[in-house]
Amino acid sequence: MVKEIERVGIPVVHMCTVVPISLTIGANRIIPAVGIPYPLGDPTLGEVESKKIRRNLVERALKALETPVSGQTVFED
Amino acid sequence: MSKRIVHYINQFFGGIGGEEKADVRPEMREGVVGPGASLAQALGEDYEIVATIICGDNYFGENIDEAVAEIMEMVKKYEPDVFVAGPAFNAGRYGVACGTIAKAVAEQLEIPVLTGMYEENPGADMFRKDMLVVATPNSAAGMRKVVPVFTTLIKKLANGEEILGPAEEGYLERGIRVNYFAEERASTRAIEQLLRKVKGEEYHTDYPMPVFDRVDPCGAVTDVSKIKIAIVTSGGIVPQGNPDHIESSSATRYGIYDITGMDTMSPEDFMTVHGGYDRQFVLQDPNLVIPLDVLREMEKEGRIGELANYFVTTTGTGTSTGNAKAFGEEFSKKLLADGVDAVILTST
Amino acid sequence: MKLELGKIFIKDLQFGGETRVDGSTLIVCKEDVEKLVMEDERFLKVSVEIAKPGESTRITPVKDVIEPRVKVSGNGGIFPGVISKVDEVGQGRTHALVGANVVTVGRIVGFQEGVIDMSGPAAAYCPFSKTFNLCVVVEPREGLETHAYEEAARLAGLKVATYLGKAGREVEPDEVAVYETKPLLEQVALYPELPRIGYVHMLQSQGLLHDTYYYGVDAKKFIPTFMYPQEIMDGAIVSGNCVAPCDKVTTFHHLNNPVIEDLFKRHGKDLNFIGVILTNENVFLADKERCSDMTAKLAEFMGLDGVIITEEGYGNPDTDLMMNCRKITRHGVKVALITDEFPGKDGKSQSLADSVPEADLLLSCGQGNAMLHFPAMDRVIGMLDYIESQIGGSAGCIAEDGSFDAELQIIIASTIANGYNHLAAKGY
Amino acid sequence: MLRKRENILIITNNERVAERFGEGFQVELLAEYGEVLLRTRDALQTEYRLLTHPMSGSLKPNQTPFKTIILERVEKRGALDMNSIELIERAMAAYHKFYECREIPAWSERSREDFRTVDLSLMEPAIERL
Repeated sequence: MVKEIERVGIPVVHMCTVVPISLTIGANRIIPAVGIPYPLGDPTLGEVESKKIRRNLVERALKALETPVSGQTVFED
Repeated sequence: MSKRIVHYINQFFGGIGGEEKADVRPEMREGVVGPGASLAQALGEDYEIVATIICGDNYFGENIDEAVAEIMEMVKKYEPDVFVAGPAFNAGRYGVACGTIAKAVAEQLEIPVLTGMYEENPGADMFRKDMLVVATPNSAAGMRKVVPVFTTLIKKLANGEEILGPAEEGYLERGIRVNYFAEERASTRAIEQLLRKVKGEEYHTDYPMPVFDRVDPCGAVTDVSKIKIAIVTSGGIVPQGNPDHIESSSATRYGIYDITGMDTMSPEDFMTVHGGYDRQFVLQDPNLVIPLDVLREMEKEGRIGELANYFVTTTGTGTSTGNAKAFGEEFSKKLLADGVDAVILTST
Repeated sequence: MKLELGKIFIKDLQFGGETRVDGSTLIVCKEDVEKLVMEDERFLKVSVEIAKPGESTRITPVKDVIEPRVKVSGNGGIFPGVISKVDEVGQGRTHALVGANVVTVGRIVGFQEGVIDMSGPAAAYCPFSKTFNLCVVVEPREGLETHAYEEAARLAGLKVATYLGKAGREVEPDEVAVYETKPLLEQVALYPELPRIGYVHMLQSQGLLHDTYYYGVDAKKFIPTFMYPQEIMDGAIVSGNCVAPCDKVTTFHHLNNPVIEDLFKRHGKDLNFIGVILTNENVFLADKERCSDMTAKLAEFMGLDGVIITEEGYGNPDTDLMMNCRKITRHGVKVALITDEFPGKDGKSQSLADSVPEADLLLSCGQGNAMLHFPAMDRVIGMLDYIESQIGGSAGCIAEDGSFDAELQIIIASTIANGYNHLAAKGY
Repeated sequence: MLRKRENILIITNNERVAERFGEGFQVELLAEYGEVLLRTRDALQTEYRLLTHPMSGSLKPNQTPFKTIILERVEKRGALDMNSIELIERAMAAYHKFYECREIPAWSERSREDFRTVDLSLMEPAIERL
């Protein structure tokens, strides 16, 4: 799906846990997420902490959207 | 008695009209219409195109269930020996319609079916595993070239004869692994091919590994505080009750769901159907997949310009690349039309 | 290392008073064979039967197939470390009774052993449908532990094959093939202009019914090593496994490894066959990483330009196959893989349990999920009691007359993944 | 590599594996082959990695009723082992593919015991080295 969205000219940031899969499906801006059963947050740390993590991840995603890339790029912390 | 064929074509090939007529409902005409004429001529007198069904591509695409049901009734009446759809060449919606209706006919009426498409038609990847899809050039100018391919296959299907490989018959490989006895044993062939590889010559593998195409990255967004962002997910988040019956794996559908006025993804409203992970955490807090809570905050703070008032969702696990591609192509148009500037795609 | 392999072509098999080769007929003293097997007290009973090509005969459940060979001159004896004492083999002269085989038959565990049909549609898929088979049907004493019984059956076949092989010692072979491999530096210097090719031979090594032995050593206990190809022709490797019948590498297939044979056919002509790297297929992922690192290191160290890799079994070994492929490729050596396929009922699923992009040259040995009808046969050697539960069979698949429908998987060595057969699969 | 025993998790539906190693290790005994794969997948997605291949044994998933998989807890939480995740996904795909060919037959108790023996024999050398 990511390729089709980018083909019409809309940039995509892919937030995902399994980065190699993201690479094979052709995402160009990739944010590694926390874990498979909870990609954006960590409920085992409590709701407040979990949301903080999520906010931080989304912040990074927005920054990735603002960053020019020339090919597949994984934005580590 | 001659063998009976029912032919499916779209409004354009049916002579009704172009894009402006793409919403016409299915209609049936006795005998041959449009491209059927060249098929009928090549097939000769032992074969007869008894009826032609014409349907607008948009009507089909927007009313799949009704369209399939209506067309199925028409096909049934004629008890054909073979059902032929298209060829659709490079027309995407037409290709998907041909594949969808042919698949339904094959499954429900157990009649052999045949269609044709250009390899890059999105319908090709969606349906090549399910039926014979003749490989066609990318425009109707190539019709003459594919007529003999169609007629040979129609005859074989009508008579239950053996279908040979894709290279011999001219269809798109279905990905079915079929045994045969090779002239040389595998060890001999391996040495031959390895020596070619070592010398830098062209070599042939018996089993191609999946290949992935790439798309050049889009340019960066200059300022996220001025743009409209939409959320797309493959994490299987759906409204409680899963109204559109999105599958827990190998999805054939996607959904678009409204989030107007919501500040957070409430577990009372949303659930996940994704079959690829332990669902307990996301069932308690769907924001873990759709970060609506923080995006709303950011919207209010002015960190982002605007959040689209819906999210797009499907299940990623086991979903064929053909389906994923077709979903993407379809909803991307909506995103574009709604003025979405960037997408956050989340996966588990 | 230089081995002369004298091939005595056997075109008939008969019972008689004394075991000997008479022209192209192998005459076997049945009593001697029975006595030899019953020396092992773990057996309750043995019966010895002959199966010939074209007969309406079905052999099942089959454990192993072994070609009789004898060491005529040179160091050591056949099956070193197992039947003969541990000693390096591969030098001198060896005679083989080509066209005759020992087939061990009997229930080891209730599922893994396969079928050989001597005629009919299944015969086209099995190399042993075309050979003269001395079938040794064994039955264990009550309560014999599975590991012990597996070992007893394995040894019985090897012993009988060794005994038969001796009949060829004094016989003038119909054909003599000479195989020579020099020590690495000399071998490389011999054909400096030809591409240097090696063979990475993966041995099944996971546990009971999944083991292979090299000079008597359980393959899971060694680390990858270099082997002269001649060693294998004297029985340095014996099979102790019945993974799935179709991709079982029998001891016959080790003695007659097709990759080694075919590499020698072009040795000195358009390639320089340097030697064999032996490796294994273990359960532990860390072992897989370690052993594939080492095969890659050896391939580089030997200065190879290309290697052929073969595996045994489906699933877990596919991971070893792919790791070997990836790492060897990354060491700058070109790779060709040989394997069989299991694409599921409709033939449309992924054929392998693992894949890497480096695996861009793979030769197919056919797919094992294809269905085949097995007509009733006049005679059954062994028993049909287990057909439904044998791999490739299914509940209710067998009719009263003994005919059944099953996947190709049930036929011994039908899709063997070392490239021995002509069966292949292609995309439709 | 030094492994801590308390970090090892054995997921199995083979009673004999549980009997044999239940004392020294944490063992989860489940009923079905498919459950072993599913439980393993969930464990890998949180805090474990694979030590043994999920398709160990080369018996296809519709050919043996028993499966044992050994995992190890990763020290750093959330550090997913991608290799493990890929392997378990492939194993589950293969499981479904072969089940379509034929379901697992109703084996006699004698055959089931054989399968337990083979599964145990695959794991013994592995576990003894832990």
